[in-house]
Amino acid sequence: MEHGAKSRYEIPVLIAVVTLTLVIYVARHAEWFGYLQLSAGLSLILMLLVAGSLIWILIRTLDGNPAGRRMVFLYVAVAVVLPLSMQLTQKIEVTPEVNQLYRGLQALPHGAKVLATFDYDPGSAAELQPMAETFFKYAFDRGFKVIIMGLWPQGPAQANMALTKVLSEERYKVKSLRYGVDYVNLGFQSGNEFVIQRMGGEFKSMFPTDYNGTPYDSLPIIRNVKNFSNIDYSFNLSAGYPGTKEWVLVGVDQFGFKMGAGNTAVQTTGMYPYLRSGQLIGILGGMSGAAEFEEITKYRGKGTKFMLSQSFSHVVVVVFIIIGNVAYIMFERGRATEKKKKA
Amino acid sequence: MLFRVAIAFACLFIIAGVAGQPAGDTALAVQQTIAPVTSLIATNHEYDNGTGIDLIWVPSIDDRLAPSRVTGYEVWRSVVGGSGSRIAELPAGANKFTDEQCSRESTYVYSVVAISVAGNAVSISTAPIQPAREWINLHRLNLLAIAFLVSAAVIYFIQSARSGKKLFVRKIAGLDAVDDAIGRATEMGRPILFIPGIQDMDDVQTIAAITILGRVSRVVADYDTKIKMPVSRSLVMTAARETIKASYMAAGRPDAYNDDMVSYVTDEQFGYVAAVDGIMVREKPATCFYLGAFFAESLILAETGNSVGAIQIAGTAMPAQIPFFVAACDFALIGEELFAASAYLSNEPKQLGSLKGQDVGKAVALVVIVVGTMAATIGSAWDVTFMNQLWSALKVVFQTN
Amino acid sequence: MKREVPLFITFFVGTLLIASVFIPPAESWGENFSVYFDIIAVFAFFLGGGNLLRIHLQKVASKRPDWGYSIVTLVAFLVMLAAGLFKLGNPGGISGNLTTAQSWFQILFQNIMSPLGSTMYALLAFFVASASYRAFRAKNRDATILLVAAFIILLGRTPFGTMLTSWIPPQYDLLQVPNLAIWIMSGPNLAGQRAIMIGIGLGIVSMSLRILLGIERTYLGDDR
Amino acid sequence: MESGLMHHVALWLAAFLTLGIFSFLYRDNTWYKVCEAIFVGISAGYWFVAYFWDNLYTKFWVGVWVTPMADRPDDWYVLYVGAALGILMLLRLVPKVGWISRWPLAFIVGATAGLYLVTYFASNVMLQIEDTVRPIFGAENDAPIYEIIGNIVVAVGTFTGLIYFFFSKEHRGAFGRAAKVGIFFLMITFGASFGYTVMSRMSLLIGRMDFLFSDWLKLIK
Repeated sequence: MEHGAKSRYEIPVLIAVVTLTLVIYVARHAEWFGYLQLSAGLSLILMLLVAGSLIWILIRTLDGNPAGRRMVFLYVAVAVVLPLSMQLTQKIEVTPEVNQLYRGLQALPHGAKVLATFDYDPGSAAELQPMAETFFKYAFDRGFKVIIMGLWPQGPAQANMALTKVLSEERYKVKSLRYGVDYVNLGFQSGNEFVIQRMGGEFKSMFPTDYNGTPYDSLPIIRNVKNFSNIDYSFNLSAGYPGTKEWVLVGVDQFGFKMGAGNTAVQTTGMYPYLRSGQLIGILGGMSGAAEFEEITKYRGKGTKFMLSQSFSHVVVVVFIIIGNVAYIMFERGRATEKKKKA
Repeated sequence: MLFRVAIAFACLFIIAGVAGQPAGDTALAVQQTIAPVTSLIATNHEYDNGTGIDLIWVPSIDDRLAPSRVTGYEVWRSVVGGSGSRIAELPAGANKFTDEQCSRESTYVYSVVAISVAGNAVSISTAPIQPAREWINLHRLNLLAIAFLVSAAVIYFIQSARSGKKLFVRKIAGLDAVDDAIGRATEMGRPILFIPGIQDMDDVQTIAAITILGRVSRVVADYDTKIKMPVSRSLVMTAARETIKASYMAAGRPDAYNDDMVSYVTDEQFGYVAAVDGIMVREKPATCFYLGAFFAESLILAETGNSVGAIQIAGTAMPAQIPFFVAACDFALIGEELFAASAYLSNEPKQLGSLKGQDVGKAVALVVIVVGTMAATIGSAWDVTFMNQLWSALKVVFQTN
Repeated sequence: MKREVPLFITFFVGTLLIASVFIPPAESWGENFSVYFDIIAVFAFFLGGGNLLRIHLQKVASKRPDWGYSIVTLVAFLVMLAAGLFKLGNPGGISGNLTTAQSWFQILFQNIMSPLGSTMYALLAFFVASASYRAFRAKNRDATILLVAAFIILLGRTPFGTMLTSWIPPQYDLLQVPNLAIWIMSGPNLAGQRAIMIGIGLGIVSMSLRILLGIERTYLGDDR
Repeated sequence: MESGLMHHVALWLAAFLTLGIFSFLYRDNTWYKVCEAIFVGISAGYWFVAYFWDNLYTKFWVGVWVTPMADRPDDWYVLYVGAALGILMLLRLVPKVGWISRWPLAFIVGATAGLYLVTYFASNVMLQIEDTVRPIFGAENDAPIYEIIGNIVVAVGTFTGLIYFFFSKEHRGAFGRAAKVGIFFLMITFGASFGYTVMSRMSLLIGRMDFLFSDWLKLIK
């Protein structure tokens, strides 16, 4: 029975979806219409509508018609997608750990050499990419020399994506920043924490060439960089192992450079001990960390924009937990009275 | 002559002028050289394979004055009868270094150079030193002793159970449900899905999962239920096949065993999950076991399993994933229970004895926590010497490295 | 022979590695083991990959349901193997770096494997919500506690939560949701984590001993 | 690669695959099955290639053949042991001597058990116990009250949590009550993890949606 339904609708639906998106795609790329932007008023109305429909679901649940899985899925999608085009702003409070990280960056002089290490892959890009972009913007505006590397194979590619994006902005185009002079990407090296260990002796031993195969010594920015002692600050973005923990235990503890980090939310909780002991200068935790970093540096970007979706989705999850529990209590109560009748 | 005097005067004026300004330090720095580090001592790095030498020194006097005029230190090493080389650069304020790249056959001499803008100062070299190797790491003696104690307790209870002593083991909820869950699958004529985590055989959780598989597949073979086991590691596939095959042999039905019960999918975490999800919605297993090392996929599996109406029994020692199994599965083994499961399921006295043995370890932990916390609190709040001694003794005993 | 040799190997290797922790000259043995393991794992992959090929070829040959998808899997597998093993399109040729951006291997990774992986990962957001709705019930005291803790953390980490309790005066600031969240993380959460960790450590000791002593041997296909 | 047509093709491919996986949320369907098949094939190939070059080539081949004798570590020949065990593993394919493949398996299991026994005992048991032993309040008595409560909570929580895990004693009487308190703490731990994970997971979805609506369709700025 289900099989028949599948074969009848699947293909037409697929074709319809593809055609519709093709039209939108072409139209948007030809700029037949502008970006979808919901004004503050419209956003509020939409939010009220969503809230109203949630109340309706609650009422239906009370009547004994709990929502199905797909309904929950739909709400999650709506809670995430709608805010992306909303023109609402919410007040973002900067937490002490983000503030500390910013202070650390602020204290650096013009032309400071900063080691940016990228230890994540596309899977965690949502949380860490906004941090990377803000970091590059800030670094280039302050005239830092940025040295990029990665302990994850995909890390340097993520760095390049963020770089391409930042450098295509008009503000940085006019600076005519040069590869090899203002920034360099050393690429990936396998060996996890042992790479950090050996970099303590000489960077060149781990990175004889940069990401593009250019010999280390022919790049002006790093010609005089022998090891960590020539680095003024290190910024690590990490999504797991190897990551911030290894950089702290092997790098900071042994070679004594200053380090700040950005982590995925799941990972952040494990980093607080290092923060308290001063081994880490500061930390950006997950999407909210990215938003706070944008807030304090005044480069409002994706982190801030995403934060609205983040808040929304949390509220939706909370509301569904409440609805689920209301239903549960009602159901239980119903059953209890039933029992009484039987007895 | 007059010209030279004029220049000298001009220089004096300039120096005096610059020195009088707040930025005078730099001008002075150009003039004065810095003091070298003192008391440089090299000692053998203890308890290693003869590869390390520890250096300690008192930083240059100019480093201890604020603002420090030392910008950093260089450590130089020369092999006796060979040339010297710089082996490390350290930031200002450093006072120790461990050289871990030594060879047992060579004798070394070290010196430390203090670096400043004005110039460098070389310390007096150390006496020649040859690293030595030790055969026993005495720093880990406490670890050895306590691990031995706990192991001895485990072995003791295994032996005493072997000799017929009766042992009590409390019920473990998830495990009591195993037989029923398999029975249910048999009645419904649907398969059982067994997921041994996504780590390889070099993870002890995977090994625990495979040992539980041994017990589960024994019941499966007896009931003649279908079992399906997609795995994400080739070695796990090999081990799981051996295990299931043995269970079928033991049940006296070797002909019913088939290699296709276990299949390799892909090493990729989410590729594997995508495939397992597919298998779940298509084959609608009646019972799912998720035992082993799980990461983010735990919830995807548990929710999909739930949507097809399977009874789910899960267990992992990954602290971050336990909550999802607790919330989304019918039964969840928490941490230690995963490792106890195969012993519990086997119902053999000697296996159960090992569980009692590990309880001895817990008892020790409990006692140390109570005594230690009390000693530490009393000791530091009222400054009782004996309590402080007890506290620090416990700290030393339980320190590891 | 078939039974005793593996048991002996297990006991011997395990004891050796335990001892190596306490003997400085043997400290690198653990590291050596990981190298062996990596090499064995490659050989084992010939079995796993072979199994993958066999299953899907069989499916195609016998035209079992959904055999078309098996063709897709086979093609994808072989294309990726060819691209990676021969380093097709790699400017450095066969000695080039595997992760070079222009190589086919990397292009396939970036444009196919990576979006698939990220999306599969993102499905979690939906499942997390449906699990919250379905399973997060205040069934009993235990479940209620779990629920309350989750609530506080969920609210405490967003601007919304900050807003919600910012009216609480500073002398009681611990009761503000974000601070409460931090307190839970460093207090009760730490205690729970610790109890779990100590238990796991002891469980591993006991299980390892059962394995080394040959009491637990089901993994060897020896069920007696 | 970034130029014109290739860029559009890559975008569409990624979008097609993304939506295919999402379609599973509605139900299992052809689109999802195609994506799943591609994913399994590509990723199995990916990992084999990665293992091949990183492990077999870099670790074994280079170590045994390419590296000049002078640069090798003293015990370079142990690499042959690894390869020998690997070949024994392959003997599974020969039915008559297939049982030999248990030897490398026994080797791996034994080594893992040995390694984990000590390392986990040190890091999970000893270190955690050591860290739990600390004063609840000090001489100065200037610690804020919630910090003292926090210290008590950590000590009591660890204690009762461990009691919950006791296997050889029935959870009855005072012991049973302590175990109940232990479960409370475990539940708070689980709740906290759950909350944090929800946060991270939502971010992932936001990232994918951003790809679909800004990078691909360019509907949102």
